[in-house]
Amino acid sequence: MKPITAAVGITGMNATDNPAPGVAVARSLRHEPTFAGKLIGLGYSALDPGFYAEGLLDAASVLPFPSAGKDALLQHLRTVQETFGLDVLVPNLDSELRAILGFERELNELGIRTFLPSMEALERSSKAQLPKLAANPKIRVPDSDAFVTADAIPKLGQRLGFPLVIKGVYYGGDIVHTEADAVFAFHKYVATWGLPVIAQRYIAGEEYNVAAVGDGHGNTVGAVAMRKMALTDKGKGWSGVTVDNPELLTLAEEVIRELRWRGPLEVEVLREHDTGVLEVIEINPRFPAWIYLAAGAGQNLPYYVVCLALGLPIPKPAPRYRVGTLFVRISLDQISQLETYGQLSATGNISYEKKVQP
Amino acid sequence: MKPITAAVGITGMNATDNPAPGVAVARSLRHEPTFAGKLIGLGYSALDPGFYAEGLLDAASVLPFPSAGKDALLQHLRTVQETFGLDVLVPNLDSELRAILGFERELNELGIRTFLPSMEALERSSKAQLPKLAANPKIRVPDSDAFVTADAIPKLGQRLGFPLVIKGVYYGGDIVHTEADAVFAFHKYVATWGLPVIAQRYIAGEEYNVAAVGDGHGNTVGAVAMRKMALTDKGKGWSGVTVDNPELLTLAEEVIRELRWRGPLEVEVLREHDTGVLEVIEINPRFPAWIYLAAGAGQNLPYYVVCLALGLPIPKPAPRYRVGTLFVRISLDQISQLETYGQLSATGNISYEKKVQP
Amino acid sequence: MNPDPARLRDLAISDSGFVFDPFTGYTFTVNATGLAILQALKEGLSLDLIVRRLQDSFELEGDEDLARDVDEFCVRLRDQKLAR
Amino acid sequence: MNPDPARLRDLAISDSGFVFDPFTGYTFTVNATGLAILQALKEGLSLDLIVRRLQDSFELEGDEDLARDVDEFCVRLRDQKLAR
Repeated sequence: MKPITAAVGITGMNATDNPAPGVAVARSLRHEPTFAGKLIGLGYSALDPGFYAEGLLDAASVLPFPSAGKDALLQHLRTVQETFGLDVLVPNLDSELRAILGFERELNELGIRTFLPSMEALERSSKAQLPKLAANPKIRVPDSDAFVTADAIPKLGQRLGFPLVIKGVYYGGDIVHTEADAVFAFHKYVATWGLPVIAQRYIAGEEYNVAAVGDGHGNTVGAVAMRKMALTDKGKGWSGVTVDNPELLTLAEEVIRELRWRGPLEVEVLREHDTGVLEVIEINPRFPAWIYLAAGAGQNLPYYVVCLALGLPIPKPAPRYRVGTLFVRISLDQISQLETYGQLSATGNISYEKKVQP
Repeated sequence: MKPITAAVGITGMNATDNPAPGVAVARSLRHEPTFAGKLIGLGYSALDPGFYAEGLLDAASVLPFPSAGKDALLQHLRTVQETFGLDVLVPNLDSELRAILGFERELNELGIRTFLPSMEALERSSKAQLPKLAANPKIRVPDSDAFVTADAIPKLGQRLGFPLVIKGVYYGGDIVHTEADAVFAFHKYVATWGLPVIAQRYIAGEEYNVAAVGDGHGNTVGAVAMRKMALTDKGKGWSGVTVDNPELLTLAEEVIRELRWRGPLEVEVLREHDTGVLEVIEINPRFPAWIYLAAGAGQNLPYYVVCLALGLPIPKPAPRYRVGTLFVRISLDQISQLETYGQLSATGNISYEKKVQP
Repeated sequence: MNPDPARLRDLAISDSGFVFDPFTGYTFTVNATGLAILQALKEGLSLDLIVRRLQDSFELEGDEDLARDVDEFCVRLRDQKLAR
Repeated sequence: MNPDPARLRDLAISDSGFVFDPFTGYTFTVNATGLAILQALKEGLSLDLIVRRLQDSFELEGDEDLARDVDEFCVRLRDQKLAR
């Protein structure tokens, strides 16, 4: 197979204590022997850890904040393309997706390819719309409701019972045991992510996560299932292991079929403790932060997304991933002189390639 | 200089989202060209991230929990020595220090060297005793008090004013603005770290941290000063830069002189915003998690501690560290097959050296 | 107790007593007795036969301890949903 | 405004306008005007002289903007404790 030489822009370089997936996506591409392209790291802060990962990126750029509007973002991506080249864009943050879908055509005209879901599929995967997926009898979803004022909580509590899961529209979820705690969580998520807030019925069970890629026609390109083995104080997975549960994969495939999902997603599933029944508790419209595990286990989903964006063939079916492959996250201090930070702060752009003096 | 071939045991391999210093200490030793010894990682969980850091450790061992008592710990260290060799022990957790100081003589008899403070110096550096250091006119410490019941809070609030800093006996600190918040923080720290809890006068200023090593005779072997540039949601430093403020270093030297400190420590200093006056707000009786920055900036303090433990000469004075050296922490997923975790879980010990078949 | 033969067959068991269930992702460790019980269950032996085999393999203080060991072990298997 | 000459001398200033104060560890960025002001201050020039030099170096719309720029910049220096 001919090596890929495209320049790939990857957002979400903030691999902090609660990491975005960008660094894992970049490492997955570097992991693939047939990938010989350029990687352009994109983030929102000159201190994003991915910008300092030696040998990972060819160039980096600090994006305008979402509050600057989507035109500013598009204009910036145009500049990135002129400066470093940009053939493919892989966004990794929920909060970017709507803006990018909004100018997908303009990106395509510029020759910047993406492989993303339709706006309709994105809406249907949202926390607020999730329960409607259960209209498909093969997909079970815990009862839930989106709400916009704390006044709704008593009724929701009666209907869904306590404990109750309160979730922010983009990120986060708390298990609350009282109305007062639910009100507190409501205000916390409004302050962080805005409206609506979602109340979801609590299910006692074991959580599994499936990272997968859909082809946009209802087919699943690949899927890797994982169980978290260690959590941070914040409840985020810090370690996990690939598992072999065909029902889990079938469920993820059904979600992709139902939504005709195009591109990466993560399906969060609870396996009810007493019955073993699987319920979809969340769909994330992007790769999870742990996606490097997929590449490590032999099924390089980020690489397939880049291939698909470029219209290149991918293995069908995808190679089976190795069950019992572990990831253990580590935090490491990267040493840098001030130049990288200085240039990113002052100009917003940096190339890591050694410049050949003419 | 002859390369060091000693086997060094390093605790605190839990380089998680709120990392212990062990991995940074191990990386510092690996960083040093004249260190050719073995590194034995020590932790309390088979999933400690340091155990999965490729090329970092020669062997690893899961220690008995502190609740098992210090005899169990000593016995375990003996086994580690028999299994892998153990010439030097560098503990990196506050919670281990008292136990280890308690059997320092036994360790010495086994040929396991340490380079640690006296029990007296350790007590004097504790949060509860810290204000007494201000008896030395060269050391300013914010007024503070250790207390054991929430009833003490109103009086403490009157004396020290609000906002007030409430600190756990080992880790953590919250700025509270009301008595109610102080009570809440008190109970939180009692539940996590036990009694006493410390109330410290709040000072508006910029925080600096100095990592240093004392020789036990009042002299400072080396010291590196740093300002945090990015914090996690929990308020922990995720990035920082070395600074050139001679007063800061002089203050750390004075603390070391006053306590005749032996071994590693971190002095946390506030520079009062209006006056520029420096106040010692905390002393940690170990290296900080960011200690790899010292090695990266050219002053390898962990290496000096190992030299001193072994009675080997160190450069006097220590080389100047490079000002403007940055650290940016990153979280990365390490891929592993189940064998490492399986062996650590089942046996508690693992050697990473490739076994030569006879 | 009703062990689940398919699930038991899939278990990855190391000599050191580390067990990984690929279906659930659960891991646990067993001692030498547990290891022997698990291997016998994988072979489809009945509990009576297992106790007898263990009596032959290990130097034991008394029958009661052994029967209790096997019972306790079965509870753990049920916790792991490897038996009903 | 009283710039602190020693502190200003120690500043690390890159051509792109990135400034690092090794004493405090503060970093900040300045635009082309700010960079010129900072370099002039390091040379010990008075504010009047600085404004005149800037008038020569940059194509400007009017004196007022420039004086305001210099003023604003001095406020920033005071924030960074590089001037009193």
